[in-house]
Amino acid sequence: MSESSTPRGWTREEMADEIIALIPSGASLNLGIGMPTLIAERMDPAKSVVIHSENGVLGVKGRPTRATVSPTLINAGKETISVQAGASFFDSALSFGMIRGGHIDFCVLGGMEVDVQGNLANWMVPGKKVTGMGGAMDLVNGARQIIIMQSHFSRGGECKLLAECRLPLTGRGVVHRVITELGMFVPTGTAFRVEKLAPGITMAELGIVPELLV
Amino acid sequence: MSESSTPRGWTREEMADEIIALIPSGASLNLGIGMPTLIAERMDPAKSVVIHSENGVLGVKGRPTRATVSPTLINAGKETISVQAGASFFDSALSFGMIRGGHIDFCVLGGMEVDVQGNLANWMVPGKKVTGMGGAMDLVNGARQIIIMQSHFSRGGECKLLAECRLPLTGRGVVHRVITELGMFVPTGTAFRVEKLAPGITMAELGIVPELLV
Amino acid sequence: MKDKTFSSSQEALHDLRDGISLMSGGFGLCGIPENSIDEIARQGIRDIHAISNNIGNSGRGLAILLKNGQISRATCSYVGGNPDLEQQMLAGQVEVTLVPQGTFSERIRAAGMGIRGFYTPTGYGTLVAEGKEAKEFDKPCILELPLHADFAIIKAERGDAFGNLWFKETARNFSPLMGMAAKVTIVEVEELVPLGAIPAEDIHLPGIFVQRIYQGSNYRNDIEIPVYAD
Amino acid sequence: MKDKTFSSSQEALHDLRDGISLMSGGFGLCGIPENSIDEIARQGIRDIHAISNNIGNSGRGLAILLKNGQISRATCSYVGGNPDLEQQMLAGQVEVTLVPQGTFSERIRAAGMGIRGFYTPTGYGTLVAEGKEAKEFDKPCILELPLHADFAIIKAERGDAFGNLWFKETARNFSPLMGMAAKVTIVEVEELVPLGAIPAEDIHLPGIFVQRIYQGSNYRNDIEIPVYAD
Repeated sequence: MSESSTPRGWTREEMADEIIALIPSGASLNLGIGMPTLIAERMDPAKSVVIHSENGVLGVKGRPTRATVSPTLINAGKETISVQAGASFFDSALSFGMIRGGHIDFCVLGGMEVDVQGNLANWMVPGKKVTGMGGAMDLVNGARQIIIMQSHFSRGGECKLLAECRLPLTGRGVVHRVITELGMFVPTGTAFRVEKLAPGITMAELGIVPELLV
Repeated sequence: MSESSTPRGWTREEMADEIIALIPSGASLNLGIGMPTLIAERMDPAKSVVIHSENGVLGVKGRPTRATVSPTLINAGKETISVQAGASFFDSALSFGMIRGGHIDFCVLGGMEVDVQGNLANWMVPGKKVTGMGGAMDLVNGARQIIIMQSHFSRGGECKLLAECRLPLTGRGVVHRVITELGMFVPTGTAFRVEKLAPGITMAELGIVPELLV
Repeated sequence: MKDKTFSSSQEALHDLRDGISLMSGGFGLCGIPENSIDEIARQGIRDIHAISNNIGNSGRGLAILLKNGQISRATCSYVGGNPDLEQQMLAGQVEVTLVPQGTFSERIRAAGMGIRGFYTPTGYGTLVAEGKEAKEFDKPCILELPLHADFAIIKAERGDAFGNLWFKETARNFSPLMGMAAKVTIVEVEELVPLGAIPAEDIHLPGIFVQRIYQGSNYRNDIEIPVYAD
Repeated sequence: MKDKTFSSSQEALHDLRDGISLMSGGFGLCGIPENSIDEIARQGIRDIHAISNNIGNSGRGLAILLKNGQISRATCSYVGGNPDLEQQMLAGQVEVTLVPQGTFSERIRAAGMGIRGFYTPTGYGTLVAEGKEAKEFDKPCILELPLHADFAIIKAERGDAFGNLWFKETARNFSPLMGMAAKVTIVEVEELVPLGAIPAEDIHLPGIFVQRIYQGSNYRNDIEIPVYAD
C-alpha cells in the first residue's frame, strides 16, 4: 500500500460524531441516504434527538434485530430500521410538510459539489449518471440547517468544495456547513471559513485555492 | 286560521323525500345546516348513500339515542348525530379536500336567493345579518350537484327565485336544482325550468314572471 | 424523546401577551381547549387576534374572551349562533374577516406545511375574491395565502409527553392543522398517556409540531344542540 | 355502505388499457401493490404513463413492467437503485420526468383535494424551475400543478368493503395520496376486514376515495436493504 493511499483525516464514524456534536438535545434531524445514516446508529439516545426519515417516520432509532425486523419499516435509504417509543408514521405529504414547513431543525445530506455561495449539487451528472433528486430539493429549502457530509475529493481527485458548482444544482444558497474527512467548512458567500481541521491535516492539503479560504 | 295562511304545497318532510328520490344508491351526500339535515333522518339505510358532514365525518346516520349520545359527535349544524359502521373521522383540511376535489356527489344547502343563472346567495344581508359562509362557498364549487332546499317566499312575501340575485353571492353558476314547498326548478341560464309542481300548485302561484319560466 | 409536559394551564400559557395572534381549535363547542381559554380569561391579556372557525358559540368557548373585550380581531368562517360576535362585529368593536371554511382549513394547513400560496375556485366571483389574484384553470380560481399564528391552543383526547396526539370523533376538526401552523402550540388533553400508548400509525398529530402539553381538568364538554332519536 | 369488493386482481383491473396514466404506491419495494403489478404484467397493456416514486427497484415492483417494455413515460423522484429505469431513460426508451419528492407528494395531494396549483420554494433556481411561473414570497417560489391519473393501484394492510384503509408502519407513504388523486383507485389488502373493524378515527384513507378493493395473496414483501443490529 503506497503512502498516498493511506486514509488521511477523520473516519466516517468520526465525521458522524463531529456532526452529532453540533446537534443540541431536543432537536429534530433528517438524514440523507448513504453516509448520513451512520448518525442514526451513533446517536446517544439520552440526547433526545428525534430522527425523521422522509418516507414517513419520526423517531428512527437505528438498526432492527433479526427478531424485530419488518419489511414495512424502512428509512429513505430503504434500509430496515427500528423506532423509539413515541415514534409516529404518516404519509409523504405530511412528511414533506414537516420539512417544507420548517419543523426539521437539521438535515445531513451527501453532496457531489458545494460552492462558496452555499449552492449544492448532488442529484445528477449530465449524460452520465442520474440518481434523481429524491427529497433533497425539498430538504435543502425546508430544514433549518443543512449540513453536507461528503468525501473531500472526487474519484478523479478533484476537490468537491468549489468557487462555483458546475453540476446541475439541488438548491441555491442553502448549505450551512460542509464536513469532509479533512475538516468542517462554512460557505460565507465568497469563501469557505475553516471551522475545524481533522487531526494532522493542514490547509495546504485541502486542495482549495487560498483566496477561497478564510 | 285564515285561508291565506294555510300551508300550500309540500311539507318539509315531503321536500326531503323529493330530494331523496333524486339521489341514487351508492352516492355521497353533504347536507347543509337547517332543513337539509331532515334528509339524514329520512334516508333509507338500505340505499347505501353515505352522508358527509364537513366538520369531519363520513357516514352520518341521523340522531343518537340518549344512551349513545356523545358531545364529540356532531354534524356541521352542531346537532348530535350517530354514525354507521364503516364511518370515518378526519380533520377539516381532508374534509374540505373531499368537497373541493369533487368526491361528494350531491350537496343540499339552504338558500336566501337563487337566480336563473344558477347564482346563489345564502350567507349575508348587508347591514342587517351576517351568518358567514361557513363551508357553503367550498361546497358550491366542489360538490358535483348542488340542490338548494329553501322556502319559496321570503318573510316579506317576495319570491326567492329571481332573474338576478341581489344579495352578495355565495357562488356563481353553481346551482343545479332548487326545491321549495311549491315545486322543483332548474336554472337554465335565462329562466327556471319547472321540473315538478307540488300537488295542487299552479304556475300562477309561483310568483315568478312568466318569461322566467320554461 | 423531549418531555414537553407542563404542570398546569397557567405554566403552559405563561408567555402570552397583548396583541398576539391566537388559533383556537374546535367546531362550535366541540373539541375546544376549555382550560386554556379559561386561563386566558383569567390573565386578561387584550387585543387578541383570534383565529377560530366560530370564535365560540352561545356565549361559551372563545365568546368568554369576546365578552371580556379581550378580542379585537377575528378570522373565522361562521358567525351564526354566536350573538356576542355578531353584535361586536356590527358595532365595530371587533374587526371580523370571514373566510370560507375550506379555504380557512387549507390556509392553516399551508402555513404548517410551508406552502406559500394555493389556487382554489372557492369564493371566485364573490366578495371573498376582492383584491386577490385570479387565474384560470379548469375553473377560475383565486390565490389564497397561508394563515399563521403566534400561538395555537388545542385540545386532544389523548397525548403523550412528546406531544403526539389523538382526537376523538369529530373533535379533531381544525386542531391538528392549527397545531402545525402556530409558532407555539399548546395542547391540553383529557388524558396524558405514556410514550408509545398511542399506536404509531394512529397518531393524528406527530409531536414535532407541539411545543407544550398539559393534563386538563374539569371538562364541561357542552353539547350545543342535543337532538335524540328517543 | 356500498360494497366495492372484487374477487380477484383480474376482475378489479378488468378495464385497464394501453396509454393510461397509472399511479402506483410504495417507496422502493415497501408497500407496493404486488398483485396488481403482476396482473398488469400478465395483461401486457402498453404505453403506460407510470407515476410512482421509484418506478420499482432492483428489478422488482414496477421494474417488472419496465422490463416488459410496458412503460413509455415515468414521473418519479428517484432513479437510483433502479438500473432498468436508468438504462431505459438514458437510451431514450422511457421519457422520465423527475419531480422533487415533496413536490411530487403535494402535487398528488393537490389533485385529490381540488387545489389547482401551489407555490413552493423547492426547486427554485434549478432545472426543476424551468418553464414554471415564479413568484416572490418570504423566499422565491415556483408554481406547481396537480398531478392526476386515470388509475391508482395501491396496497393497504387492512381495508373494508367500502374501501376504508389502514396502512402499516412506513408502507403508507404515497398510497393514500394516490388513492385521492386517481379517477379509479384499486386497492389490494393483506386483510379484508368487516365494516367498523378499523376504528373510525384511525382510518388512514376514507373509502369515499376508493372505487375497488380486493383481497391480495402470496405477498413477497421483499426487503431491499436488510441491515441488522445483531
